[in-house]
Amino acid sequence: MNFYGGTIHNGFNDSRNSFGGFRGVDDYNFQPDIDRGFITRAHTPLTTVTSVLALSYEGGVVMAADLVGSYGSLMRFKNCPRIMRVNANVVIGASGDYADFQYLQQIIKQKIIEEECLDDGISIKPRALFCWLTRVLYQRRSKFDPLWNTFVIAGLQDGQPYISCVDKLGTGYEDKQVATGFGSHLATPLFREAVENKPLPSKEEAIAVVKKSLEILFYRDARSFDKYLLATVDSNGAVIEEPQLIKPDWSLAALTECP
Amino acid sequence: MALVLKNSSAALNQHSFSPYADNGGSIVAVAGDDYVVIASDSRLSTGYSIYTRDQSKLFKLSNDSVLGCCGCWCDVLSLTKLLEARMQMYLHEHQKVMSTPAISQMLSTMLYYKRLFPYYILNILAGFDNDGKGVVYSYDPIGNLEKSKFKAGGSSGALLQPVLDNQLGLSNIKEKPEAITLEKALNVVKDAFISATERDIYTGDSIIINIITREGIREEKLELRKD
Amino acid sequence: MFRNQYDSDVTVWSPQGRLHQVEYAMEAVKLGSATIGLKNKTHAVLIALKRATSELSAHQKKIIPIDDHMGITIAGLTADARMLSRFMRTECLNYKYTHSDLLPVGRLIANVGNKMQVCTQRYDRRPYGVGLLVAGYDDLGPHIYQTCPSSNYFDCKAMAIGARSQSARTYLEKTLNSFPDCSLEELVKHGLRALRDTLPNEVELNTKNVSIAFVGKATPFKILNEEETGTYLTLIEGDERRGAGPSDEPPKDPQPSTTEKKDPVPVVSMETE
Amino acid sequence: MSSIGTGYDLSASQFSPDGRVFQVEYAQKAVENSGTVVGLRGTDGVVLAVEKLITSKLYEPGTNTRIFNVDTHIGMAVSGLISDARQLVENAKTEASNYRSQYGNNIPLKYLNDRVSMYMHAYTLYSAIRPYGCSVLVSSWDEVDGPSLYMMDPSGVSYGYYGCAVGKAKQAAKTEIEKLKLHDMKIEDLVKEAAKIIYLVHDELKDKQFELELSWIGKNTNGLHQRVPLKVFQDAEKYAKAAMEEDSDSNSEDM
Amino acid sequence: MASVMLPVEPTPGFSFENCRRNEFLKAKGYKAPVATKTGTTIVGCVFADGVILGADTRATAGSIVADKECAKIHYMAKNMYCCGAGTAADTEATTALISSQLELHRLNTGRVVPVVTAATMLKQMLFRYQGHIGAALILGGVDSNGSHLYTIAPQGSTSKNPFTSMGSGSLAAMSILEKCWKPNMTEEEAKKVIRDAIAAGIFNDLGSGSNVDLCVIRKGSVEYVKPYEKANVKGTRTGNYKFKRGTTEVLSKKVVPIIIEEEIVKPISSDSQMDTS
Amino acid sequence: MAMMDVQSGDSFESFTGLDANDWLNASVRTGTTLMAAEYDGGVVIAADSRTTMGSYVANRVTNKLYKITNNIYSCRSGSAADTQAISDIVSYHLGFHSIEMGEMPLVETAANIFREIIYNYRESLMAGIIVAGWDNRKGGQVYMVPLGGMIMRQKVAIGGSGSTYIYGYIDQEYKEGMTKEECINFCKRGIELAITRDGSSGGVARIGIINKDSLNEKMERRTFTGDLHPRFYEG
Repeated sequence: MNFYGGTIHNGFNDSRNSFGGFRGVDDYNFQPDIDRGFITRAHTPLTTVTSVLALSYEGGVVMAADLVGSYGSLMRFKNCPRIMRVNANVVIGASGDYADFQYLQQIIKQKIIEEECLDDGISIKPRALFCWLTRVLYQRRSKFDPLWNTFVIAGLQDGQPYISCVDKLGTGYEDKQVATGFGSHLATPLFREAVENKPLPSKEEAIAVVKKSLEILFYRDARSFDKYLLATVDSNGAVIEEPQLIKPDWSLAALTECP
Repeated sequence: MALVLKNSSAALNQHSFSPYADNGGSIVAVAGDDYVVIASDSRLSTGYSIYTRDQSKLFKLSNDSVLGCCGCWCDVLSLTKLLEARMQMYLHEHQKVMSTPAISQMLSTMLYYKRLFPYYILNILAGFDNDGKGVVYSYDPIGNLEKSKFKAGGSSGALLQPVLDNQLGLSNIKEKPEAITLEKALNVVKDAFISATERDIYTGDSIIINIITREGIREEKLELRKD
Repeated sequence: MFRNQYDSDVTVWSPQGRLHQVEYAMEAVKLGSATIGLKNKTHAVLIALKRATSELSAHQKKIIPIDDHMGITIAGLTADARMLSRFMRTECLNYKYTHSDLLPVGRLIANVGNKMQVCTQRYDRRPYGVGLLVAGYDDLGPHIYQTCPSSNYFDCKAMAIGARSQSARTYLEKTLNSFPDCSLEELVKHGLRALRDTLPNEVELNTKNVSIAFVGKATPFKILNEEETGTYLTLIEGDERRGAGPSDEPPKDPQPSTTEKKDPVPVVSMETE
Repeated sequence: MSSIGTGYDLSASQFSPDGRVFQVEYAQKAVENSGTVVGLRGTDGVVLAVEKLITSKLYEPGTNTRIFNVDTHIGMAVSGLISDARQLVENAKTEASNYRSQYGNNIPLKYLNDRVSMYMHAYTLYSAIRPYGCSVLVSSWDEVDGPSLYMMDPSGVSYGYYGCAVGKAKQAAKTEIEKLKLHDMKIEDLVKEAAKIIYLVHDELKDKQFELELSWIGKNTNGLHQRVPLKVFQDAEKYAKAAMEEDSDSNSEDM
Repeated sequence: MASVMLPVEPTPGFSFENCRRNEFLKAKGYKAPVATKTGTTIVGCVFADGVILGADTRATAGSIVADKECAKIHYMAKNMYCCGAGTAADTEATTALISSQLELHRLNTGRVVPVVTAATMLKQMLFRYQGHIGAALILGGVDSNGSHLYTIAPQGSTSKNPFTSMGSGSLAAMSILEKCWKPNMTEEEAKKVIRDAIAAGIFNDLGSGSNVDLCVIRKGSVEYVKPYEKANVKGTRTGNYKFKRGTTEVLSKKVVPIIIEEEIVKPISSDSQMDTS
Repeated sequence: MAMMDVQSGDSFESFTGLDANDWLNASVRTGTTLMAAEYDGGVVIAADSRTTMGSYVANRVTNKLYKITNNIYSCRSGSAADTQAISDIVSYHLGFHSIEMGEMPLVETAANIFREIIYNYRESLMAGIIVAGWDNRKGGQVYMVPLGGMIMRQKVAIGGSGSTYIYGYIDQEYKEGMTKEECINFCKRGIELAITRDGSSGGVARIGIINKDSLNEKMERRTFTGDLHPRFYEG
């Protein structure tokens, strides 16, 4: 069911668009309904970025992602920020194809500028951005031309910590913690230990768990890097800190017998 | 009704893109004369990992109709959103909420609309039929509708259904009680899920049960094994 | 005196810089029966006078629900209103589908305004001959919006449009400052009194010809049934009626008349400010 | 207005014998019926001020605002038919958005001005559509080119300005503007002067109530177009009212 | 007289007679059956006075739990145990085979078998079959020159580390090991780390589940605790599912007598006994 | 070695390395950066310490400098199983051979046994090995035995997937007749540079020094742990 009339680019950042098969609306400003000329075929990811981590804490959320863009096994680009500050209470992180992330980042930026221009005191909430993103990704998936990313949305929804995750098919879910890519294997056990059937950790505890997970990912994920971005969203707004370094412990090397 | 899906993680490896994924989960619905019960497990998984332990697969469509969906979760989200929109349009058009039979027919056509690019979903709709009796409608992914008194489906559908057939369908049992009480239905649903959790790795964490009566919808939760 | 030449097409400016076709379209709003919108801190209320074309026919539907958080009353060509309400319903559904959130009222009104404006600038379309009062509730609180055939729209504290609505507006202007702290019941009573002021002498408010609806923080948009309407009507039984203006003298549209030295004060002026 | 009623002024696609397109002039007349809008460009920014006439006490204070943000770095103040103007704002927003998606940076004001004025001009060529009944001021500021202010009117013609005024008391406002040495005035002073002009030219008798709207963009807002903060707004209003008293006692100049 | 009924005694080791047929079928496009990959979480870590191995107890066939209480820690020798992940049959057979060879080796050398010997024998066997034997092993033991922990991958590569994990739950376990492991831990501390690592696998990996098995190997003593912790308990079911006699209706009855047709008696003479010396 | 290191045979999978589940059915690879360089009096060998299964690091403190005899070591890259098996076999042969000859094993001999095995089984093996050592006949020697099974003596040899990134570095920095310390720093810096660019290499830089003293004592080793790695350009 082709939900958005017109090309994806100007299709969905224009809420006046027609709805599914119900052409109930006459578009009052002419909208070129050009489909993109070239055939849309699933492209394979090239420059890829690895896990995104997000964990809730008392009164807010923390998100972390390293800064490397891998070109296969080559750590080609070492300054690929992939946590984006959407507004005062939403940040969004991405793993997967970095080009697709940049493409969508532009569109989200434009969506936010339009809101700021309206200056009506309403800015998008995390759950709305999450729902919008599931629709965008599902539509691209249905055209067999997916945005090859997994996005993590973190922020405050009506004052409560909010974390959700969408993959390239549009499979979306909300939870108290999320870790994508290798993080889903290596970080999730530590995250679940921190939040499952117990009250939310404090901000310091949550950041400690995230930093320990980043360290373990640095040891065990061959596409990870020891410089990362950390973002927090709580009562003093959405803050993306300056890049920080992981402090690894290689004492293990001496313990391995080398004949 | 086993979801025939090629092993998506293998497909991903060769980086050919597959639009489908199997996110696991199971649904059971039991209808009595004046009640209908529908339950789903709350585990959303992909491959060997658990996305979340706390995802209800029940969607409250109206005060007397609840839809249970599992399978390819991105399709589930899209179908249920579309369904909710269509129901609101019906309300605006006809000034009344859709009855369960009406929803069941609309859902069937919506599924068949995508016959050539199906929603990979196991749908079970629970509600009340036109003469006020509990009813369960179950579907295959392309909209083939079947009306029954009880139905199980999803990743452990094959494990659950025989228990329902025996305990509720009373197959091969000589003296049959005249009706299944709500008590009995709830027990069978819970026990069936406990057994299914033992043997199906995609079922577990907890069950969410909606008990629908004329007074409205009551929700119960039961913890299951987390492994 | 030059009106006849310049009042046939909507694409024709008059020498005084006015669009007569649009001004005439504004007249259509007055043909509709009166309707009132007002709000306090937590709720927005719509009250409408329903007219029956004849004794035999049922009363027309004045209040149309748009979504859980919004509804409208109409004054003027009901068919035009149906088209606009359908557009508003679809927009709200679109937004709910893509954002699983309720469309902020102000944004929808802006879209409706822009959609209506196109018809005031093109030869092949005529303006929408209907005025809407939109009651809605969103993160910014309750709202009452008024839209006009000129495709201008206003964010109001309270408003009344339709036949003889000027007397209602006078009532509202007097009691305006007390509205924010009124209870919902108080608010509805104010609305009913304002509506009653618009009635010609021989007509009385009753459960048949009055329709009440409200929306608020935790209350989805709801149109009261006859019985509920009845209870509110009995509440204002006692108050004496403030005399309504001469029954058939159509009061000025809320927009100011632009005094034109040469031209006699036109019956209707286009709000151009 | 020699050819009123001669039938040559019924559509924008008609010339009158003396070579004028009256529909455009009538449209410009519509602009004069609405509240005064003033734009002042100084050394380090641009101020837009609007005399927004209040026609009924029933309206919320913010209703019918006449100052819009076209993009983060471009402001637009409109006079004339506000519903026409909103259409132009929408068009300008789309232009700015498309520019950024293609070229990746902010649309330069002079380019936006060209695009929108051409768009307005297109409506003055055909009989099936009518010219826009509004004049529009656009303001911007950036590191390299500094402040810029343009005004477009229904004919689609547009010029850059240091100071300009449109609407009801256009002429009175212009005489006030010419008194100012705009070349070396800072944005903080411009705000006060703009408020003063609006208060000065406002005609107490005809349009009883009005609401002043002020916006600015400049070095101090680092290139972001914003409503003037409350404190600055109140100071400007105090300054304007004070200037009004002096003016009324001295009573030297006529209105 | 070998009647056609008697099975021919199969030659020891793998039978390769079907290889040519399999290749032929594969050429025809017939897809060979895939040995179902079973999930598992196995871990091992060295501590002050020995090695501790841990494993979960779930064996899966596809998405169905085949065995809820299976033992994945195999006896190799008195001073050595080996956890197996991958195809259950392969781990079972491989560890049993090498265990028997280690016993022969112990008898031949008369000394405690070094752990590295077992590792070498395992790796050379797996290398020979180029990974077709799907056994991923963690070998832990204590011998005369200390405690050792080896990881052996199906292709035959080995690595020797102070802690390690294998199986589909290995990443979940590894995150706990990387977080909590310290050199020279006491036995109690090490047991807790192993228990937490296996639990991480059990709860986060769908391929692993049920209980935590644990095996502590010290110099000269072994403590194999099965189960060390029942991490999961089956939900108690409220209904009772015993059917009283007569629940199933007997629809019809038919009795068929057994007819004896012929009886043959064959005496066994006593003189044909085995030659004894 | 011109061709892209084919060690990432399942190139597509590790090429994108995106899919977090690829480790489930990946074989164990030593992604690896190897270096060996002659200096005045012996040879220095160096390697990183990362073994991967797909893009999962199976072992972050691997020892890739594999002892063949006291004075000869092999640096392994490619399939972990293949290189371990081959090195064990060569070690067995050389042990046997040196007893027969009654003298210390020659580096050249070891290199040729490697070549023999890798060349004859080239279809079913994936091993890129650098053989380095010291003997009293030719002193410090480095032999390169890449995948195809060719053999080449070199003054400085690099191998593994990380080597592609340090060709420029060694071409510029290698000087003949370096002192022991100079050669150690040369190799250490090479490994560190490769680690920061190659995802399949990481962990610590393990260094080995083989010279005439290695005959009777254990080979001198140094380990440069990750946290001391300098930070290079990270644009």
